[in-house]
Amino acid sequence: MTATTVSAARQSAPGWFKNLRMLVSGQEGALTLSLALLVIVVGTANPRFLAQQNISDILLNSSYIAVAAIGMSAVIISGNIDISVGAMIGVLATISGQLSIVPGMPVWISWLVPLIVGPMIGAVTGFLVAYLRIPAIVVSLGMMSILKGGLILATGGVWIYNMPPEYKLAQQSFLGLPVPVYFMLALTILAALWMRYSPSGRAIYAVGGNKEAALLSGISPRVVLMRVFMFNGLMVGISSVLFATQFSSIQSTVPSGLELTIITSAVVGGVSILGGTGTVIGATLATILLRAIGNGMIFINVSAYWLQAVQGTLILVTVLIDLLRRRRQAAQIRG
Amino acid sequence: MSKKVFSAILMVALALSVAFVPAVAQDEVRWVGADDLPVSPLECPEGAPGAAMAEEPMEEPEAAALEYNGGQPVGAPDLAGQEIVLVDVPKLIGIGYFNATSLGMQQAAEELGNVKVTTDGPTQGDIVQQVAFIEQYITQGVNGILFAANDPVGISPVLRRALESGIHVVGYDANSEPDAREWFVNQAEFNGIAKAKIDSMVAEIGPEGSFAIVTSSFTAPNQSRWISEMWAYAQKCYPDLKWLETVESAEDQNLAFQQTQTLLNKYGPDMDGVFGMSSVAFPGAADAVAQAGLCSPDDAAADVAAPDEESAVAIVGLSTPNQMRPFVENGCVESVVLWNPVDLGYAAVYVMRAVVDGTLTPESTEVEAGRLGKLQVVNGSEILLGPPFVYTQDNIADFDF
Amino acid sequence: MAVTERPSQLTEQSNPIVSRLRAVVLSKEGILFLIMIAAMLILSLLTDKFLTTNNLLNQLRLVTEIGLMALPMTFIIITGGIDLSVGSIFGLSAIVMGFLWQDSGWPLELAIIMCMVVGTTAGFMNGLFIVRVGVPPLIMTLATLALYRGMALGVSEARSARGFPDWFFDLGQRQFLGIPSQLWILLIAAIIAGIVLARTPFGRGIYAMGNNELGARFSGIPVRLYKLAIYTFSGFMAGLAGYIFTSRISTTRADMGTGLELDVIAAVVLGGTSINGGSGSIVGTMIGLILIQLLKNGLLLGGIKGDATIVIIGAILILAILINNLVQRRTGGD
Amino acid sequence: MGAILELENISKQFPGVKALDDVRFDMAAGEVHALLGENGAGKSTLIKIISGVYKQDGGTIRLDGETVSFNTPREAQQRGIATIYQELSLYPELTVAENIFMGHAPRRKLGPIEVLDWGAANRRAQEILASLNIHDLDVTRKIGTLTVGNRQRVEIAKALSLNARILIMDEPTAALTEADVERLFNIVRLLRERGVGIIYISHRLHEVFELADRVTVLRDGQYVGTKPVSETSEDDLVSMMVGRTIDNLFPKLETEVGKPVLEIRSLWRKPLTRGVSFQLRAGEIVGLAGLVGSGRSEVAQVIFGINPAESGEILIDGKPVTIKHPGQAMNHGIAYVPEDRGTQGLVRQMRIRENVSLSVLKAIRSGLFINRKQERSLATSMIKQLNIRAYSTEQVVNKLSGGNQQKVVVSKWLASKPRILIMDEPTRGIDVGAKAEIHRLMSELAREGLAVLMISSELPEILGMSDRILVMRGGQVVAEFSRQEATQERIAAAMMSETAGNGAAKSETMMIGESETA
Repeated sequence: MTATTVSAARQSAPGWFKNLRMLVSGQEGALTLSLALLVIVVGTANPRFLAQQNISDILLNSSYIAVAAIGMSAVIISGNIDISVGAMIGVLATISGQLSIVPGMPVWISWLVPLIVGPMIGAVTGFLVAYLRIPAIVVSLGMMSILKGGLILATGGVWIYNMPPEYKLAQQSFLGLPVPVYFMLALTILAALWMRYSPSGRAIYAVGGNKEAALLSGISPRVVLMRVFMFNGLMVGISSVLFATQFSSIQSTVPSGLELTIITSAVVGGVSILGGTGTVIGATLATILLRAIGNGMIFINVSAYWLQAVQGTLILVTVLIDLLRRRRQAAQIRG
Repeated sequence: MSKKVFSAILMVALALSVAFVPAVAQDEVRWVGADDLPVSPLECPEGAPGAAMAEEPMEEPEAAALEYNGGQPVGAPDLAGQEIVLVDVPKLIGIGYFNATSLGMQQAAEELGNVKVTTDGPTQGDIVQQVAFIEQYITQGVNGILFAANDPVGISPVLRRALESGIHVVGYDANSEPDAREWFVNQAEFNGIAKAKIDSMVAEIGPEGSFAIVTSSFTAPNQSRWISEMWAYAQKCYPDLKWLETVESAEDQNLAFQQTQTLLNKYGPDMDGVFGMSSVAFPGAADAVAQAGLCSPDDAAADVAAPDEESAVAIVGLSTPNQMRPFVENGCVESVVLWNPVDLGYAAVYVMRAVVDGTLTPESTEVEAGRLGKLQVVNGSEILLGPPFVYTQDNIADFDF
Repeated sequence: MAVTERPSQLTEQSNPIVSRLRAVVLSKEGILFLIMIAAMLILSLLTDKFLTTNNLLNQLRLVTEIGLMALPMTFIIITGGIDLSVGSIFGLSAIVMGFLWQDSGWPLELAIIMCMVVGTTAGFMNGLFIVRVGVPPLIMTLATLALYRGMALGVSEARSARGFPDWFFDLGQRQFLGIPSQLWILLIAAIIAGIVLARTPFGRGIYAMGNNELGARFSGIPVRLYKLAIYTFSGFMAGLAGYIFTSRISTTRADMGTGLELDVIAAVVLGGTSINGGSGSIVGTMIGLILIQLLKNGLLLGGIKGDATIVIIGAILILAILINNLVQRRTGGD
Repeated sequence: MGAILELENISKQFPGVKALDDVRFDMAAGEVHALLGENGAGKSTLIKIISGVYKQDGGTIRLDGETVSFNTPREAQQRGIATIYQELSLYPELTVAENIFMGHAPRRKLGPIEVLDWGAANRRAQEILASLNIHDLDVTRKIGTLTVGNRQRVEIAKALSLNARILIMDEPTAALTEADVERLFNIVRLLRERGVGIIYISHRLHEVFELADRVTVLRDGQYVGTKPVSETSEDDLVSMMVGRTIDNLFPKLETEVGKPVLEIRSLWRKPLTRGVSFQLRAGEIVGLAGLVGSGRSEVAQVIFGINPAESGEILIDGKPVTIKHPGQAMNHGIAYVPEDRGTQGLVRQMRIRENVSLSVLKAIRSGLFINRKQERSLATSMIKQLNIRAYSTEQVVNKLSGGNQQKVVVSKWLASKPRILIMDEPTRGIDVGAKAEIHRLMSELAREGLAVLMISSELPEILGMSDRILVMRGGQVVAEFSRQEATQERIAAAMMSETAGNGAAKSETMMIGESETA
């Protein structure tokens, strides 16, 4: 079989080289290339696109979505989906903001609480999915309703303002880049390492890829699913803090369609909706790519009315390119 | 084979229909985000470049002369002086603006003592859901419905059904077709708001400045109406204003923030001002300008990084005081245009009471509205709240909604 | 986990009628029906305005569009696919209809036909990419969710179409034989879809594909053709729903039907169709659809406000599936 | 003697079924102990109890003389019991090394936290594979890109990485090519020398004789007996398994061979159908032999229209026809019983009735609808005709044994009343009794005038059933033998003739149970 020769060739190459090649040939490589292409095309048409401020803004505005997309990737890799994330971000941001305006409350508490409540909501979802075996799409559909309605019930939609200046984490900068960007980078790297190098992270792929096999090799899918949904809750919690601390006021309603943006990021990032494959690095790159598309289209004066259609087409094209790339790879394997 | 032919036909059909549609309406100039309804720009202020040209007498809408054109409920019980139960179905619940109108309604109900009013509606500004809500309340059997329409045409059938069931219907904030309700409390006419906004913008950036618009969505009726009127008014009075572009931001503060940042990056110093068209878009846009350090230098804003006058970006828009308070207080935003929504809700309940009591009839020319005094009937079946209100640093502390 | 919507003959020997009845009651649809009856009883205790013919018919009128789109969605989900773009197709076809008539001066009758043609084509495009290129349905329709909505916006330049002649509203706002006109369409469509799914070779093929697509293909079932058909059908129904909707609301705009796909999916999933494919029924979908709407209506009439209603409906969605799961496991499906 | 594993009085009850009743079993270190029995005899249940998936209702398990009780598979693994299931428990998207070490990868300290050390894992994976004389497997490759044989080696390496002392192999050769089978046997022998005890389950009796030291037979959940392999014979084992003697495993009937019904001419579809031509005549059974990967199933699937031909001709009754999809093939009277019954042959979640009628839905319509009465009577008659052991037409196929599932697949295609029947590995993984029944059926069908094309990896089956034998290699038909000409050696040589020139060494890999021939 050709397999033997391929493997022999691979074995002779040094490890770093192999890794490099895998990086370029993989989904991450394809996304990076698309991003580069976009930057070149838009940058040539309108050099202001390349201004440091604009690049920094694109990254800043990708951050909270990317962080949530990390959690979503884990959920999708485990073979599930969570469409309540948008509502969760709304709820957690409101909780965080409400706490910050309580007199005498230390600021760190209002940052921390969403990171605790998020996993708690995730645990409820996870319990329903893992132990009571209700499909995740149903649970999260229900959860979305509950959170959305509950939020309005609780707040009446009153905006929160007058947060103390030190609360506004996301408005800080460090070495010329906004703080959320560091969160995005750090969490992407940490999550990538966790999912690759820890038993608990690796188990997510196992459960998503072959549940029966996972069970037989001593992995408890239930525990893994609980963990995945709680991890997702944590990421959403962090995302909501970035979301809440960005502004002078907090809109205490659920931003509509946010869950679709997050799911799209994860899926375009190469996370297979069938579970078992994908990386968070891809998801983060996809988030940045999608944001850059949204931003770049304004720079090159795409007709405002057709903007959405152009974006939709670009998403479709990205997905198709990836699909063809995968198919070519599969064909190569078959020889 | 037949499958291929069939699919080919389908493709061609789709292409044809999509291609045919926008064929018209291209010749008539219309700013991005504006609707296609007729406009009636108000007169230019003194000293505006266009003021001289507008010498011939304007065709003022003959408001008072117009016949009453509202609808009437069928067989509504006579409840004059008795307790009535009202439901208020705003465009959506959970935003500051409609919280404020709702507050005003409660105040009026308390003053009157014989009105019970609850606010309920969809969580998104969606006509479909709003219609469903109204259907439910017709079935539940309230005495009166107060509404702010997500779509003037879309809401009309269900309101007509309410009238047929003997329920009184009064609109506020966003109108329906006239015959689908009895009265509409008009907070400020579109052309009035448009004038106030353009005038405020010109005051900051001058009659030859350039600006972009951040709207919530192109399909939001009020906002597209305003953009239309603003365009018409600016064409008439400030023809040298440079209109850059309109972007959408959904009802999402974060998106408004992002889109404004993109505009700032795209135009740099070539953009002098930004309109925030909704109570969500405005604070988002203001935040983007503030965080970019581009607030106009202001005497009161010692803590704000003040760039030179050249690169500063003015922000003008409609919003509620609470949402804009931080920006007005630090001087980043000089003025916020809005009527007082508390008063709007307040007036709507008084109008409804007057209709039920029989003191407001098609023949009336004015109506008594508690602390607001007498309000004028205009345009046949509308009641005018008054001119728009401008919040500034001096008075914003007095309002909490 | 077997294909539902039929009384099983497993225990036929004991007492045919009793065991048959038992099987019907304990089927997914049976349980759901019981939940619906229970909900209706409780709601009618809350308010006497709820359980009236007028109210119920009116409520059904409101969900006709969702119901129409839920029919093909049931087929699609049974095959293990999904169509997230229905809300956007709905918006696109309605707006094309409106503007062909209003701006391009087409006769309204022709514009109505084009409304369905556009919907069908949009669905066909979904199907074509899914079948020919092999794009997973979720990804394909996620992309066209944005694309079709964007096209609607571009075509209309965000303006709305309005001022239709009076006859146009016959379907959406009037009654026919004492029942809201559009309900007849839903009723007929549901019966046809139900029979097609349960009784025809096509329907059997849909179930077989959902359980084992390769196995179905090896059995000579034209898997690709069927898939293409259901996504096209989905587009057609979205177009039809767009027309009915415009007739009911009397105007349309590019953003109409945003988020509708989730309502459609909720009805299908609540109706017992497995999101993993392989099982489900039209009867279930219809019960799911009605259950959600009656809850919304009844709770509101009972004096519970909209935001609390959303919370309760979310909880009931989870609970209903949970109860059904438990019952099905107890009665030994597997 | 030093039994490392002893089971006594094991019983296990499932709802409605007594799966195991008072069964015992024991094994010594360094022993290969075969476990035999028809499907449904309780073998799977027994190994699942040993490996901790199920818990026995009664009886004791002793490991090294100490009574143990496992609550999870993991506990059994920790005590050195590893299992290789028939359906391999691997993750296609993960690499070889990751699969081997899933759940117990080497870790390393990274400051205060412990992380998985993939470097070490890759090295250790390579070492383990090397210890099994496997040197050509890249441990960083994804499992999904490997052949079945390589996947199985990964499974074995995984077991060894757990320091398994007892290795359970459930039908390990069912999906292997002959060469892979031989490599597997070598590995098993290697392990035996190292003192690993191996429980070996297979339906291929000759493997038992080649490999095992002792054999235990189960029947209907009951313990039948344990014998040293040297003291038993195939007939003996078969009668222990079935409880009666099977007089003829290959009941070939003499038939009148009629006119050619199917002829294919230089059929191409790359990569594995390269100019194939042959004829199939009414009443004859043609055996199609070849190694796995030689293109046998591929040709069948081209004929059946699953992957339509790129060029070439298909003639039915001498007339050229186009076959672009299975529906067209079926219209021409072709039926294809596929190789993999789980994924290709059946819709296992559906009922017998629904599976049987799946290929004839259009034929049993009344008007637009499926005629249920007709559908049910069709299923009933098939159950009777093929002797399918099921309590009702409404039974879900998943719950049937492998042999009965296979009969459902066959009955589905018989229902379509084919004139040309292609059977791809018709008896793979089913027990002796069912095997004989399927063979008899095949013979009877041929006598009724059907043309049968039988693809098989078991040479005894090919030799025992075929009127004519075609041999494929590299996507081409390379040899044809009549029933009289054919011998194991000649067929095997043709299958591998590329290498046949330079080595009798290879023919050793073809040790295929001669004694099974009737």
